[in-house]
Amino acid sequence: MIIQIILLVGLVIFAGLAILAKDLLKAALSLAVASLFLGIIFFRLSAPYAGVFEISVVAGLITVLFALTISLTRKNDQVQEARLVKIAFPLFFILFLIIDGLVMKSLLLKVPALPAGPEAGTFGQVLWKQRTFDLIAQIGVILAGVLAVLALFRKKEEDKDE
Amino acid sequence: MSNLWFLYLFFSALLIFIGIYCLLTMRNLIKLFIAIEIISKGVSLALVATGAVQHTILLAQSLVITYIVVEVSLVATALALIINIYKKNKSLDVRLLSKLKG
Amino acid sequence: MKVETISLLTIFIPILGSLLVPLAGIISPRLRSIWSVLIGGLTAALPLTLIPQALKGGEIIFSKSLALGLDFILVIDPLSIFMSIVSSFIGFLIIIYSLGYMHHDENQNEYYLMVIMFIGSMMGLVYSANLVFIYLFWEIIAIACWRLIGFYRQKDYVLKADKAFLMTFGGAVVMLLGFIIIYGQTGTFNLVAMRGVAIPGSAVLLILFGMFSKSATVPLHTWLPDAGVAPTTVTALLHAAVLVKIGVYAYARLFLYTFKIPEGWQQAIILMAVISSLVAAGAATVENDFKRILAYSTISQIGYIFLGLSIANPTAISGGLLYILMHGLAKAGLFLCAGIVIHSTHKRDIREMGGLIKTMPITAISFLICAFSVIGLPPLGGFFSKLLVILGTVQANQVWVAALALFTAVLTMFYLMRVFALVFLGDLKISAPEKTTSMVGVVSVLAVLSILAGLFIAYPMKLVQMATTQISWWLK
Amino acid sequence: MTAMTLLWPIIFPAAVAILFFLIPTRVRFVREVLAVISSTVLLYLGFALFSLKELSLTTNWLGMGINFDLRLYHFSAFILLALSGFLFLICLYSTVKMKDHPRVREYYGYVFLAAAFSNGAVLSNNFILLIFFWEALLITTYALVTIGLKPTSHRTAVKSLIIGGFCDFSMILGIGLLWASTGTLTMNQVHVEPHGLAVAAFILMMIGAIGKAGAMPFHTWIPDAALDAPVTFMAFMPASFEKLLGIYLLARISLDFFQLKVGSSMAMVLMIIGAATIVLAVFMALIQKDFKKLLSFHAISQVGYMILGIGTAIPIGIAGGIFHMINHAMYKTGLFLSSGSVEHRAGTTELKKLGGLAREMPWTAFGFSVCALAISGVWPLNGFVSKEMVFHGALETGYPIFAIAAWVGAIFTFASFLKAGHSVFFGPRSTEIPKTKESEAPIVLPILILAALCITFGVYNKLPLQNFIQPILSGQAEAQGSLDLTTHALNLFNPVAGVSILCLIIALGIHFYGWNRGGKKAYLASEPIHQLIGLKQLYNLSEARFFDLYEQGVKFLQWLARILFQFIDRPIDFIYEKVITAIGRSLTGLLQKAHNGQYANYLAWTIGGLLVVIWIILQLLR
Amino acid sequence: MVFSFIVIPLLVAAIMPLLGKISKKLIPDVLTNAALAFLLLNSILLIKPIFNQGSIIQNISWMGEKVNLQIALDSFNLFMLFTISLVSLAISLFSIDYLEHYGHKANFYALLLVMIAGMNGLVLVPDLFSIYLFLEVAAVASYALVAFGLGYDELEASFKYLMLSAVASAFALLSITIIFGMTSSLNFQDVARGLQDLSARYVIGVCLAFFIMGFGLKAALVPFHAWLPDAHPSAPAPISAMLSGLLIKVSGVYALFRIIYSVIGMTPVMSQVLMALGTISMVVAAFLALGQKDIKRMLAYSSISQVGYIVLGLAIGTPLGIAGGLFHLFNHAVAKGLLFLNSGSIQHITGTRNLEELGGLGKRVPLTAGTNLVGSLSIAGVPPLAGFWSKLVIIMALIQAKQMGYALIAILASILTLWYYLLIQRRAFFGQMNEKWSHIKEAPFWMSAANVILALICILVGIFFTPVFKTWISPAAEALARGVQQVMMWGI
Repeated sequence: MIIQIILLVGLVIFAGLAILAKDLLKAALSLAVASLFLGIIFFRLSAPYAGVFEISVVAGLITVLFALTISLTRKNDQVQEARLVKIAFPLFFILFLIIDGLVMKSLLLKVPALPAGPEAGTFGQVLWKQRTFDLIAQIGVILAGVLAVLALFRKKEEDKDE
Repeated sequence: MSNLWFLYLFFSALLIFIGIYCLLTMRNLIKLFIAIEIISKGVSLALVATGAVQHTILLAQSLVITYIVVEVSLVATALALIINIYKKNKSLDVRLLSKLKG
Repeated sequence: MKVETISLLTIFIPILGSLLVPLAGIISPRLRSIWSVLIGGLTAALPLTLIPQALKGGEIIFSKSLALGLDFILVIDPLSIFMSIVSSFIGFLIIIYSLGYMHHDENQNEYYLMVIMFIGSMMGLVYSANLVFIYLFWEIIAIACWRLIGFYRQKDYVLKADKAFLMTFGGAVVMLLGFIIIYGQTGTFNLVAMRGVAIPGSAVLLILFGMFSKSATVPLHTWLPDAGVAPTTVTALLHAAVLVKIGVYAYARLFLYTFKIPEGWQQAIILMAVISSLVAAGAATVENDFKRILAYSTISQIGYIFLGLSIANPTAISGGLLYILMHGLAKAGLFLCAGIVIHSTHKRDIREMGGLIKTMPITAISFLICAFSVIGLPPLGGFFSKLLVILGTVQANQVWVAALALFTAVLTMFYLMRVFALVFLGDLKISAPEKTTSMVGVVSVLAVLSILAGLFIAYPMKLVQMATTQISWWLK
Repeated sequence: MTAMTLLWPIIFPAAVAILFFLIPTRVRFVREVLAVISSTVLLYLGFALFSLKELSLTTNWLGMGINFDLRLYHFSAFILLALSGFLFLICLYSTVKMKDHPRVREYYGYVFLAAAFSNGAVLSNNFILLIFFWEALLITTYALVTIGLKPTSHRTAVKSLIIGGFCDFSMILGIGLLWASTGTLTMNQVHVEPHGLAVAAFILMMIGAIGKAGAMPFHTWIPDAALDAPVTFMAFMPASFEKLLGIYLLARISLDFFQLKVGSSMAMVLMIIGAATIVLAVFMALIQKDFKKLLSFHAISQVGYMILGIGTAIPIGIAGGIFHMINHAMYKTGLFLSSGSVEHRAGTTELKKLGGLAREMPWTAFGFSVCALAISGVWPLNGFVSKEMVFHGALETGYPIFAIAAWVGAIFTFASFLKAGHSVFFGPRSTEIPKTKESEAPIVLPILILAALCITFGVYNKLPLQNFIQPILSGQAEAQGSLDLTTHALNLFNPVAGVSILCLIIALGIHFYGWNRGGKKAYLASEPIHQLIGLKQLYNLSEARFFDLYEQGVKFLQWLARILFQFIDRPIDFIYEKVITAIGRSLTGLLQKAHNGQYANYLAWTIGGLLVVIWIILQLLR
Repeated sequence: MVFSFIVIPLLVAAIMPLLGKISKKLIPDVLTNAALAFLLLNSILLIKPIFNQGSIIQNISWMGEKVNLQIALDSFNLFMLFTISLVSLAISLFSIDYLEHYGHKANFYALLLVMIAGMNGLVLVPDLFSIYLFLEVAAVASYALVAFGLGYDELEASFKYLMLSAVASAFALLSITIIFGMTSSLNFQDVARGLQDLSARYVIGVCLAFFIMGFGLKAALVPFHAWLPDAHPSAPAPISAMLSGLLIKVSGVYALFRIIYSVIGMTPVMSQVLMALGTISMVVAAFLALGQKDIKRMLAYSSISQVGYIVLGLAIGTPLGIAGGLFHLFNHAVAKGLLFLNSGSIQHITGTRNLEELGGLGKRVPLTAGTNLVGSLSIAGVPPLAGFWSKLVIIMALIQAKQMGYALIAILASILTLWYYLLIQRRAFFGQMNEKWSHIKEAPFWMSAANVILALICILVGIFFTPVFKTWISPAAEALARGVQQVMMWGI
């Protein structure tokens, strides 16, 4: 149980680092490590497929995309972040920590939940049988993403600029 | 059983807070998008945790996988947008993006 | 032909006919004017065939049910027949007049479309006995008004048109809220079913907003003088004949025919009516723009009609209804004379005109006759209506109100004579010939009608008598 | 002689009037002949109806108690006869006087239209019908005054219209009050005790009557009309028709409708107005430089006598008042017609320019002098008889002040006519006007007829008193037995007659004193009075129209209109034009500034909105 | 058959880029319009079965064996389908000419079809998580479409739109997970049954707050509206018409009220909160629209204001209120779609959207002016046109529910609405002819055709509002008003 908590704390720390880091590459890397932690947590929650996906896709693919974008916008991306913001972050964080703790403790016993029966079937069945609609939606999303990128990167000279 | 659930919800709330704090204060476009990523991590954590706690883990996993796919396409579109904005503005500062006013 | 079909024809011929006007306009302007005169004439002729039905008294209800209690109901009783005759007849005269007046203006297609649509929806409003359809025709008229006032398309003219549209639409929408409050209370929009129902003060206040904005009574009147920027035929149509009569008709139809309004409100309306006519008369004395003076005088005369109807005893009601006819004729005459004068001298300020009686004798004389009818001097029709309203007011022992109304009558006499003297007498500044014979013809017809209405008062009075007894059967 | 004949005196003149409008101006001779013939027909009709005594016609007209009913009884028959008589004389007179007037076509039309309306007013027995004909006269008066074609004649026409309108509107209010209190509109059924609301009704009806008759506060248009309107109009309306109608109505009000009590408050009001009119008008008349203006002021002052007479509420006084009405109509028309013939020949009515016309215009001079003596109340003539009756009535009321006022009036009336007669006819021949000869017969004849009537009504006063005035008073309940008016009518040997003769002598003295001081020039005879310290300023003020109710009224109306316009109409418009648009614009501006395009700002709203919604929901759920 | 609503657009969208290579212009146009026409026809054909059966649950079999793929169709989402297909057909007709100068038609049509597929999916699916998914599909497609012009404004607007709705949908998903946690199922029926037994007022309240924020931002209610005034004006005209006309209604209003009515059940608290939100956005947006210089930005604010009306209508809770809200949703979709297409033709004719430069176009381009007038008066609620009836029903419902205050504010807001629509008329069409535009000619055929079709719909619905109301609106309102019981009885 303790390990779970340690992993969760690690996840939160690296997420914090991701937004505080001055250099973008460092931020992207800490983001990747954070998603690594998350993957491990998923494994421990006996959600292996989710963990694999998390690590491979989120830690891998998205981080690569980030790195690509950062390199493309390397030349003059020095945007001075306000220093005050960086300093104030821990304060707000601790404050939120306390509020969040209180809210979660007060809601602890209140939220009733229906006792769910043991889950039948394998993951494949669940994915394919019960959630087939989501698959169609996924096709839609992927198609939308691809078309979006195509549209956004279409060559300029064909259409006169507005 | 359900207090475990709130532990995970506690941590995902923390992640979401970090994301929103970054969105509200940071100025770099990519930093902002990283914040969005952090928020979606928090949400996927909550999703899986709920599944685990309620013994509907298989269903939760399929949900998370779909969610990640959605997230990928969102990242693709957003980064394409950011690159285009960069080509136009030659800068990643979000404060420059305030021409449409009133 | 059954009475219902006649009244349905009176409503739908002009509305559908107006849609064909642009088509006729594209083919040839001549065809368009023939078409509009034909439609106008037909609309004027049809209600006349209903007079025997009106003289029989009683009412015929025609209803066709639609969704949600919004069914299309027509009530054909002496009041609606009387109103439809008055408005369609004067509207028809104005169409003939505008053939000459608008001869060389552009976008005449839209003009005739809107005028005939205006008269058509006025017919619809007059016959309909469902609150929502009264509102529906009320707003179609507002649209037609907006397009007509902004006819000349100059920047500030359109501004004035928008102002008029917004004020009348605002008042009407608030009135609609009043209607719906009544709907909330009684569960139906059907006036015939709701006869004798007492309605709360709040509904009365809201409905009054609509009526006062449409009939330009003081608090909501400022759009009417500004609407003087429209061509004179439109101002004639608006001020004299039709538009301002809507609010007054709605008052008669709602607060006399159907609902019982709380006592305090009746007294309040009486006071507002008198104050409005006094203030408007005052403003008319000070103004110098020809059409603005006549507009303010309309507001003042409308105050009288409201006074008559709100006193709600048979003498006052018949006085009020008669007033609608007499004022319609006389004020249309005044406006159309103003139209001839402005059309030939291209001046709006009366101080720049003078001595026009030498070049325009007929216009001058008809202006004088119509002015006398508005003032209420005997041989002319106006006298009887003003007399009955005053007598009714005194009968309802509102002596001070009657005294104030008479004082306003003296003020009316003063400013109308001032206008006549400044425009037609004195030395001739601009020698302007009397423009087209059709315009002068219409004006003299209106003047003669005022005289005949005065001399043969018994016939219109009979019709008005039937309408009054029909309205106020439960008042006693 | 069925009831329908009652319609004749209204429809026949109206039809003739329309005929006149149709005859084109070029056709000369036909118009004059038609006028004379139709007026004789009307005169005959008057006599025929007078002999009928009682006739009435009732038909439904507008419902609600308003029906078209006419009623002929001795009083209205007598007035009808008088009206047709004067119409005949004036038509005869104007055949020549108005021959080459540019708007002669409309003149005759309006004259006959006015005759129709006045006959209608006299005959009508329903208040609404009465007010219908009564107010219709406004338009004919307005039109006839504009026929004067002087530059200011339209202004005077409007003045007469507005004053007449004001009086008639107050009369409508009075009728309304009467209708409300008695419930019926037929005039012969209305008998009301004058207290509470009825007093207001009486006052308002009285304003209507004296407004038409031309008594004090509402008289100001008559002197202006004297110069602006044609002289035939002056003879026609202010001199005869309006006086007859006005006093007819006043008499009916105080006799039929309200039964005035002696010394009651309303009677006092009438007497005060009468006395004031006599004195003030006669003082104004005295100093006039123009012959017609002098006569017009006298027309106003003589009305005072009639009102005073009726105001006394004593049978002798009322009879005097009514008798004075008919007498005054006769000699005043005569005087106006003679001034018209002088103007016809001499071309001007300026007293300064005229002088010594008696030799060239003997008949006019004779007619003028008879009528002048009559108006001043010289012994054998009708003026004397009716004035004596009024004096008796005034004394019997117990308030001598009114009688004194009447006498003062008599003095100055005689003084001013001495001045007028002396300067126009009898003084030295003036050099400014060329040699003239007597006016044509149709002009002189009416003057002579009127003079003859003055004499006959004076000497054989039993004739008018017995069959005209007596029946009117017979209705009076408290008339003591057989009212022997006529017995002491002409006897001189009583104190009242003595005082009036004394007044005449004083007037002679004043005239000759003024004549001498003015260096033998008759028209300056009134100068000493004019220059008196107190009076001088008053005269200058009244010349400047300060006392003119109409001018002050117009100023008040304009001031009120400006107030209403500036302080009620414009602010309302200001609210719509400026205030609402300004509010709208400022609110929009505020909200627009909030949208500054920053992403962080929008996200903050979203999160803020979420927290607020959560907080509200939790509050509402608790 | 019902499933085709999602599959056909996706299929056509998938093959569109390939076809795009073959013929730049013709095939994409024809294919898209044919697909959308088919969908419209399909939705009309479904009225009969829905009318008598009440609702259809279709389990689709995939290559033989049964797949647990439930599509629930009752008159409410049929009404939504009909609105979507009708307006999107008109928009695609419009974009035949409009996209001449954009060139890359295939890509545009593909994205458009994906968006329509997303919306249809969202409307049809009876599952909470799938609603979120299809919402994302439509959203991603709309981000790309808003930025389609690749100009500076487009990119800025699209970026802000993306970032805001990403946060919003994250919150929506959070509340879905919490409900999933409580009822351990995502299907409407099971969740509805589960929530009936649970007594967790506060947690559901918080979940609903998250839903209001998530879907409220999609529906552009006032505190969450900020992205819309930037996104709609800069998007190409057909897309801003699609966004304003359909997307904010489907992914915002439909999703929110479907969940509230059919899953959780409307409570008085919810009704008060939503009515307040609706009224605030109605008034604030109306004032904002007054001060605008750019036509499309003014129309965008007017959309926010009219959505306020719809939310106010639906939030009353009585069947009449819901009917009013839905009727206004339909009228606004048609009329606002028309107005945005119209602004597109103005831009195509004159090249500018700034009201200051425009003037008196009425003379030269009567068709565009006429259709704009019809659209504006319909939204302003001026009688003979459709908008009036829906506002009337809303106010009737408000009065019946004893909400005098809201009714009065609704009335005053409609005066404001007319004020700024008259502003457009005065500046653009009705006033004096600006000499710069003396030689402009009417918009191309397809653009005017689309305008005229939508204008005719406005007029005809206005005149024959009873048949429209009886066949479309009141069954949909009944379906929604029965709320949770309706969902429970699906398919039985």
